[in-house]
Amino acid sequence: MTITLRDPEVTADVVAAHGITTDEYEQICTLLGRDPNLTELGVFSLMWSEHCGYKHSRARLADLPSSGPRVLQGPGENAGAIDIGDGLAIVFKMESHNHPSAVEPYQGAATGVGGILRDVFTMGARPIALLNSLRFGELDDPHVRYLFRHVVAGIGDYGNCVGVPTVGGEVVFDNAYRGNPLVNAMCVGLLAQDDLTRGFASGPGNAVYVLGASTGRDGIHGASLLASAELGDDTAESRPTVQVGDPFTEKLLLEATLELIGSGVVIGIQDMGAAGLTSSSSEMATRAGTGIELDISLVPRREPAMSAYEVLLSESQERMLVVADPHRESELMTIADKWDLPCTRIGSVTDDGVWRVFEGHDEVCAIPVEALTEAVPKYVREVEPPAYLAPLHAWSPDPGWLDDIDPLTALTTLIAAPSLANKRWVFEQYDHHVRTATVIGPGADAALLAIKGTKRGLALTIDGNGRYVYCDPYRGGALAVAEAARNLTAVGATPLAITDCLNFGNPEKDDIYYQFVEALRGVGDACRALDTPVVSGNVSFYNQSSAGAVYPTPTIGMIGLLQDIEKRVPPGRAAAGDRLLLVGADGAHLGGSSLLKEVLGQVTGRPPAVDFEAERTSAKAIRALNDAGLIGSCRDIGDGGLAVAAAELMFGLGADLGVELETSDDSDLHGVLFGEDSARYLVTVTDQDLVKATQLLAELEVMHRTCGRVVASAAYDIVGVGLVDRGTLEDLWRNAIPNAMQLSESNR
Amino acid sequence: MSKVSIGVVRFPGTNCDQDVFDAVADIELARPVWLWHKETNLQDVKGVVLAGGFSYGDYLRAGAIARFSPIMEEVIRFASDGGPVLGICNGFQILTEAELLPGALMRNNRLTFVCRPQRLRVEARDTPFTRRYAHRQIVSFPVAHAEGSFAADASVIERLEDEGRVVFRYVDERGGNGPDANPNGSMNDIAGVINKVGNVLGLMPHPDRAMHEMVGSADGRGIFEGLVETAA
Amino acid sequence: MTAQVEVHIQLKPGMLDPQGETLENALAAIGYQGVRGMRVGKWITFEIEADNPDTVEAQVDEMCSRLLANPIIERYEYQVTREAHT
Amino acid sequence: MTAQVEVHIQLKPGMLDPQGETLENALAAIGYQGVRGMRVGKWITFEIEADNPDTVEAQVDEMCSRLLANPIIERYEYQVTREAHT
Ligand SMILES: Nc1ncnc2c1ncn2[C@@H]1O[C@H](COP(=O)(O)OP(=O)(O)O)[C@@H](O)[C@H]1O
Ligand SMILES: [Mg+2]
Repeated sequence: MTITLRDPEVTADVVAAHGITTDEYEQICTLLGRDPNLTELGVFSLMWSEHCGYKHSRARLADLPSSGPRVLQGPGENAGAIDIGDGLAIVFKMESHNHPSAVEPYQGAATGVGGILRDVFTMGARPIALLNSLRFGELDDPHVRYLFRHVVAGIGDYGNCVGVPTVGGEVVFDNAYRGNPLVNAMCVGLLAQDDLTRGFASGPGNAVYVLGASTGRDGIHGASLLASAELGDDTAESRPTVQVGDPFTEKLLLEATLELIGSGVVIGIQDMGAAGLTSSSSEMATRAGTGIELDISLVPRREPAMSAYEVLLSESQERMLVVADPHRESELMTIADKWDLPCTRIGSVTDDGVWRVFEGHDEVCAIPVEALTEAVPKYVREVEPPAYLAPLHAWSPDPGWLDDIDPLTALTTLIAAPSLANKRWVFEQYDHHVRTATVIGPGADAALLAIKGTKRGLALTIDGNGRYVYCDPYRGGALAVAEAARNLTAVGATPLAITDCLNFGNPEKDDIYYQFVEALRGVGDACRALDTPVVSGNVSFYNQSSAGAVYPTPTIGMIGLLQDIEKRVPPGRAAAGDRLLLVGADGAHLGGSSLLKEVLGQVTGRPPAVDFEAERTSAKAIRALNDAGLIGSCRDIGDGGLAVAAAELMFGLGADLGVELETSDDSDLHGVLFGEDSARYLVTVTDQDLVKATQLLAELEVMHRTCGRVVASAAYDIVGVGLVDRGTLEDLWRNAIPNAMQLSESNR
Repeated sequence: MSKVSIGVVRFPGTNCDQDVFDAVADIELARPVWLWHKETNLQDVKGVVLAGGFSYGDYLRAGAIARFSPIMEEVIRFASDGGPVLGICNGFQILTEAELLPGALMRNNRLTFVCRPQRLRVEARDTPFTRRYAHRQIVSFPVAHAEGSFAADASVIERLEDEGRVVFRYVDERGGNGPDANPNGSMNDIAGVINKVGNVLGLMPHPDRAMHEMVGSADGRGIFEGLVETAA
Repeated sequence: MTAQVEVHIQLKPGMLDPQGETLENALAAIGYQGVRGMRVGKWITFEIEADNPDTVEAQVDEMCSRLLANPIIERYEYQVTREAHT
Repeated sequence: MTAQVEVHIQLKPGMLDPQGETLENALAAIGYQGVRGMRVGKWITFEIEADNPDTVEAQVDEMCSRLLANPIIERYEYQVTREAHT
């Protein structure tokens, strides 16, 4: 679809082409007291788009728990902030760049990282870590390989250049994402609480500046069309809007912003993300309860003959909007010059609550600020469970249905499935050491960073399981939070708070809306139960292609704290003779499992229910064992169940070691090995400590059993079932992705 | 006794500046001093480190643009007066572009960025930077770069080898020359070289990221200790 | 038949070229003022052995659009020079 | 006077070009056999405003040898096209 930018006439077709309904158009006219002109219409279309305005999600998001004693800043700002003691705060947020990455994977992913970095440093925090959550179709498709290769390169090149370590993430391959990959990036920053800065355009008379890159035609209509519409066959047409990232300028912008904030010159600052100048200026005025006046003829441009419409809606990257006292302009300019960044005064803060735009002497827009930000329509509806769920939930296999599945074959299949295999191919392309604080990098359950100048450690993870959410939205939402909490617990940390990225299909469809509402309810309940408020997040709808919607995929980014980093659970500390201890009950639950998907090719059944009480006690038990110095190594039990956790644990040990896994005799073999029941961990303890450990667990009333040992022969042995050579298993695990990626490359 | 000041150069896009600053500060007798690329005065430092990162975004070729910064004229003068200069990663790239070191650092043969722990063999310990190490000691410093493949004309490589100027060589986990040793396709597995006089060292791996066991290795201290000792 | 092929690839007009922009600024800083509109693209050269001279151009075009260039953000041009049999 | 400049940069013959090699293999894998000797170089274009037309070439040559190319590994060629006064 094309919009003729020169046509000043706002016809019904033009309105429709902007994705504005007739009702919405009427509301706009009421708010303005007149018809909008074309530029104003474009502004509304973006600000009222799902991506900027959250019209389908805002009402529901309000139900998420977002407060707590540690919350310094909840949702609504550029990022959330958490108190970690010692006068320090952690600022963090997650963003999606799904549609831009589908169109141009390298630049789409790179600019996604750029955007989330800016969200964090605009708060005055220095970014200290990046994580990412990725979903693609299966790797046998050359186009999927193309997307995967370039998304990973784009993420890596951007973060590497800016100098922020990428310390963790996840990648899942499933054909549900074939036509619409998910690319979610999370950034974590650190600052002294006193430096926390917000996006406020306060103080009428203060001046408004653009700092950073010049403005081109990049991403015009990026936010509304790319993020708020389904990907159809005509995506080729939206191609010229692709934004190109410039991580070098971002690095300068980062340093200049922190220096400006440190100098006290800045009154308010915000990066220009989706809908660029328009959203940043109107949001800043809304927060401060002011108005704003801009002269866009002053905005430095990269291209000739840009219209007001284009300048206002451009999504050129690496730009910030700064509000400062004009009397301190020379200080501002000195810092901008130091970092070789253009900084230009383009307007001022007013007191009339109007967002007013001039082009030279001509007024091109005059819209009440709140009409853009607060008056966005909010859609809520009640919907029934979709029909597809009932058969999944009724699934109950015949007894003996797995008799033909050899456990060792199932294990090797699981280990070699790209979703479960080693992700070194990915994270070796990410600098995960820069800033020299990475104590546990990618490859473990969670990453752990030293907070320099303190004894503390900050644990980070990102998790989600779209297949679970598809099979049971409520449980799936809750399980994502529980799994993230388990990841942090497994390195010895206590979970503090989350950010989320809610990736769903078209919310105007009832099935999708139901998935969204229920998944959110699951996330909310889990966050309440596990005491991890939601301090920031992002909603990404319309993730669908001609093949249908993606699995509903809320991804959870969680941070946790370790008071004394010396007390971390290091990956891979165990010796021959150490005992394997299963903390939690034996597994039994195979609904929605990896075994079903990767071995049997089925997506059915219900994922396990989350027992919040059990999650809390098992996590408490791990921390108690760790405080008592009893844990050698630890893995949480997730995808692929105990059998896969034991293999991963083994791969972390010295190359000459193996494991012996004892199943329990009375229950079903496949359930014990591959069941994905929640609230469970696999730990090693030394032989001498075994009694102490089991006593402690008994006191805490946590189910547990010894389930094997670490052995001096390099094999994976399921006692009474058979064994497989460790080298063979490890090669499968390590090489699954590299081997798949050796296949031919293409540019499509 | 007064501390030895060591300059840490910051170009636009340098991103291991703080890491190097901290590493120098970690050496008892040393005092790190920031040197901004626009400056034309080395503030009487006794040694200079060019830190890693992406000066000017690595645009065109890594190190190509930074080499023309005002501060580089002073660094070149300092080096020709015999002052110790250490270039790590992007710093190494800048030193080759400035022709203080021979050869060039080309794109990794695998064409992707590579970040991993890396073993190295200390091939020359008669340099100011490596005297803390044992002969042929195997050390572990992480690598993190996209353009680290050392290349030069065959005659140059031959001369470097003959003159014992290959200071670090990539080795595999077992300390050998197996197929996994070389992360980037460098000729002769070269990880670091020194100039003829012996006061300018460049290497791709990061000793600044190997200062504490907690982050995986403390093997990098020796280089900074050597630098400070020489500068004193 | 062997043909010599040269391909030129550049970001589409209007697309930000951070590399070109940074270089232009760097050149000005080291004394080369007056440089404008710098774009950094790729220049790919190769030989192609083709049975049928008539289809070489079409084949090269396809190679460009499928692999050598990224048509979403780049434009390309190519030249095919046929050589006498060697 | 404004001149249009085009610079072509390529690795020196004999220097390994892993990018060219990888592309060549990728092309073969998707069915374009018969491609040989692929080299991936740079193509830089810009305008230059010069007071003295006679020195433009020398200036461009200097820019190439000092910054745009690295003579240790690369060779370059350039073309300067003068434009009529605008
Ligand atoms: N996209 C990615 N970016 C960085 N690290 C990743 C990525 N994907 C996976 N990893 C790392 O690989 C390890 C294994 O990931 P995953 O299989 O999701 O672990 P788990 O099941 O324990 O959550 C983790 O340490 C994770 O951080
Ligand atoms: Mg996971």
